[in-house]
Amino acid sequence: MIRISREELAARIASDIPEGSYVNLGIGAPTLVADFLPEGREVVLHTENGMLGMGPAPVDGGIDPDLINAGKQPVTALAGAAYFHHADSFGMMRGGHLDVCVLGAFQVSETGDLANWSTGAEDAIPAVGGAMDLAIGAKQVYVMTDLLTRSGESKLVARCTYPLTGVGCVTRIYTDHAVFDVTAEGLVVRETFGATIAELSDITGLVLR
Amino acid sequence: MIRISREELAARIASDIPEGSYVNLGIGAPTLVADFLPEGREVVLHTENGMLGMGPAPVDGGIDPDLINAGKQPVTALAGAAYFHHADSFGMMRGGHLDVCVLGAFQVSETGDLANWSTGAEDAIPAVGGAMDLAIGAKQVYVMTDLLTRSGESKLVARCTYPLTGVGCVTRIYTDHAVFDVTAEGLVVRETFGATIAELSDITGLVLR
Amino acid sequence: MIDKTVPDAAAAVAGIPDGATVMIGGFGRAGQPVELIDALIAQGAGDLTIVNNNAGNGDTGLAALLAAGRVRRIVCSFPRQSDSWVFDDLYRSGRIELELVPQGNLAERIRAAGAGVGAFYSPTGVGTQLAEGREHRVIDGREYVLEYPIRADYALVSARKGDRWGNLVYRGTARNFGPVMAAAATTTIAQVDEIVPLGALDPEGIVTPGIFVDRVVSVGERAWLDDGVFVGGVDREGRAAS
Amino acid sequence: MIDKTVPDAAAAVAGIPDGATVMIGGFGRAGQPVELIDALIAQGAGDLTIVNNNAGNGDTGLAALLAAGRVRRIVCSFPRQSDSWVFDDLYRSGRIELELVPQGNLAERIRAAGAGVGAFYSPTGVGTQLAEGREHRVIDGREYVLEYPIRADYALVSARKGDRWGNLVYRGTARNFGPVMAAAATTTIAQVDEIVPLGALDPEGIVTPGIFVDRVVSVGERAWLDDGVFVGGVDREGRAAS
Repeated sequence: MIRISREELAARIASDIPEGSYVNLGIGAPTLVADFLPEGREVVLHTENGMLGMGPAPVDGGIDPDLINAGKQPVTALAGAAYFHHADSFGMMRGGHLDVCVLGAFQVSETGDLANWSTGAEDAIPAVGGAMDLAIGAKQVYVMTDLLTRSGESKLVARCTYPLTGVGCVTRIYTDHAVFDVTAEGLVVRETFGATIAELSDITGLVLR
Repeated sequence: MIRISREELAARIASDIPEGSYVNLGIGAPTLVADFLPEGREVVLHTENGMLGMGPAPVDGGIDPDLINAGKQPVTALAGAAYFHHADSFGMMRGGHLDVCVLGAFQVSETGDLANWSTGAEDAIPAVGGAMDLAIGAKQVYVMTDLLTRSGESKLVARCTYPLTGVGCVTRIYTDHAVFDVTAEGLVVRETFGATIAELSDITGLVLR
Repeated sequence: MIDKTVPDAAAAVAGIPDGATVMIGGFGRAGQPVELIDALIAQGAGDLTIVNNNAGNGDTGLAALLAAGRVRRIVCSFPRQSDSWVFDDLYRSGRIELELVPQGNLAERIRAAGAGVGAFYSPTGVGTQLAEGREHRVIDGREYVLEYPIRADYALVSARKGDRWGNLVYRGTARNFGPVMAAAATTTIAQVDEIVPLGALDPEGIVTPGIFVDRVVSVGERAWLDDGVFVGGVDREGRAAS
Repeated sequence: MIDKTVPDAAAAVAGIPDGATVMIGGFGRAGQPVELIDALIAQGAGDLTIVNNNAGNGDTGLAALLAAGRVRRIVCSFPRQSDSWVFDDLYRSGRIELELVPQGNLAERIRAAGAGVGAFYSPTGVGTQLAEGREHRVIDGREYVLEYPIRADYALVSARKGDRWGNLVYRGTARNFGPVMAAAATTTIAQVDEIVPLGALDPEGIVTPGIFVDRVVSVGERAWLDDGVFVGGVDREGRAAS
């Protein structure tokens, strides 16, 4: 089946984010979305560690250790940026002020449950960070993920088997094969990059529309 | 019986406030205390409407309508002052960060209940402001009041008949006749300005020590 | 390009419907968005629920909105002042409803709305009339009362400067309720003395980030900011509303 | 005269006893009060409970405190990072206790402690392992979990500048947990790059008012503030701990 690259997927997500949106991009692949926001479209990026108006990574020599993103990578501040403390930052999330967040996932259920913080492995060291706050806080919670795991299992599932991050919180799932909307009537294929709905149903084992 | 003036009482209270204290002075007579803080003793005044480091009233021509105290009187800001919003300001109170507040009173009970926001009169328009927050918030809640009402009734009572502002919150009562500490064993006369304990017991109708 | 600025106060308050809940910033007159309130009066919306610390001073601003008969209900901590005659008359004649809230609970309930807190336990008001009928709980040996968020459809706030993203800085004690109200309303409208270019506000000093603001209108510099001439807030003699 | 400044980091951390609960500011290395932590290691207090967003990076700062065996228990949101090998080893060998808290609940619980809120209902974590055993409540049709304040005996924070009253300003995203932790501890100790004269900080821009701060120590300017040379925070290649 046709798959699109991670960069193509990031561009696809970026193109769906309207001008003027307040957006949080999760650690990892979602961070890529920032690189593909259309030229001239103003979108305000939020980072959980206390900034709105986050800019791109600094050019050589401009690294400022007091200016990092949620992944602890060096970033810059745009004109119009504002800093605030952690309680205010998470108040923005919890209070529903972010328009969009984009998160990675281990699993997403057909009812929008998200599992992205723990595989539940016995020896794993748990770490949750801001994932649970983002999952329940943004108006639109987009997941960006490969549809299948490396071993070929669907990350879209009837019911998550991994520990949950949030219940019924995901609104849309962007995968390398297709984009799915979570609706009251189940998963709806919003767009496919080549695969048919039947093929997608087959590899996910889910009823899709 | 010997009574001291309101100004003398303000000076008495001021002399009891240690250097470095964070202090909120309530609307009305308590505001006078600021005028009697000993020269050179640094005390940081808090005003509920969002400032620490409040200074005295401005001299002629210096009135700034953006710079007022809780009584909506014009004030100034000292070097070291800081502004903050209302939730932060009342967080300071509720969180127990103020060392002292000085409040007026209609009644104080021998167990430290305070009534200072409403006489419960049928036709009165109620208004509470920050009184309830101050009453429960400061480490030391001092009341500054005449011992007797204009009609000669004691404001120190066994049990408040006016609507309460706070329960068991007052730690000390400064009156024109004497100063009382509220203790687990009842009211203790800390200092008298002339009256004997027997005389004070007589006019208050309370057991005093 | 994001541009939240609007040309005038009339455009700023456009669309506020009858029956709306409107938070209005200010403590007395300090920080009261008088120009927005005047525009709201001209706009005509009525049957409003207003959330403010007070209930109007003198005959201008919030008092004028009340006098115009547009307010059904007011949520505040301190309506009774020496210059609250407009409210006093409405209240005594039963033409306005009042929900009296201790000031700190008012501020924290507004903050809770903006921060997505479902409810919180406050020690303020326990044992008083104002906590009657509310749920109580003892936590670590101390009694608290359960307080719920106060949300609004609109917030009208006054700030010193703003930019096209809606970032705001305030001035002195005029900051008061502006920041928490801006975050607690579906639509937040800010009047500022001056709109400055994006990037002109120090990112360390922005008090209300633009995420909380929908419309910004400049109402012009207040003369006293420069020359000390008094306009609004307290009266010319410096006598205060108590 | 109020003077909260102390001469050096050793004086700043004096008196912290064994068994204390100590909040430490910072998000990763940004805002981590490394000099105060080093002084705490030298001071010798052990059996500590630490509250921090993470659980140490590399071998310095908080990681060094952990490596020195001084920490019995850590409360944090994100211990596992690419450079958290000190914690990882302690945790896997059962030599440290972990309380994992979603980051926003961590921040808000710390804020609640400072603001005198007895407890609050958060929507974060509902339906997850991290809310198991906690009290739940449906408010306005949404489910919340009851969260209690996190208090501390001491808070160690890092700020950009401070004055003798303890007023603090931060820098960039190094602000993070400093302001809420400063308000949540019985004794708050701040390291700053620079102590400035009283009145030198803009009163509109002070982020932590001195009421929340007990001791201030200058640790000197960090070189990179002026010349862009990297010290701490992220590694020299700009690769991040994920």
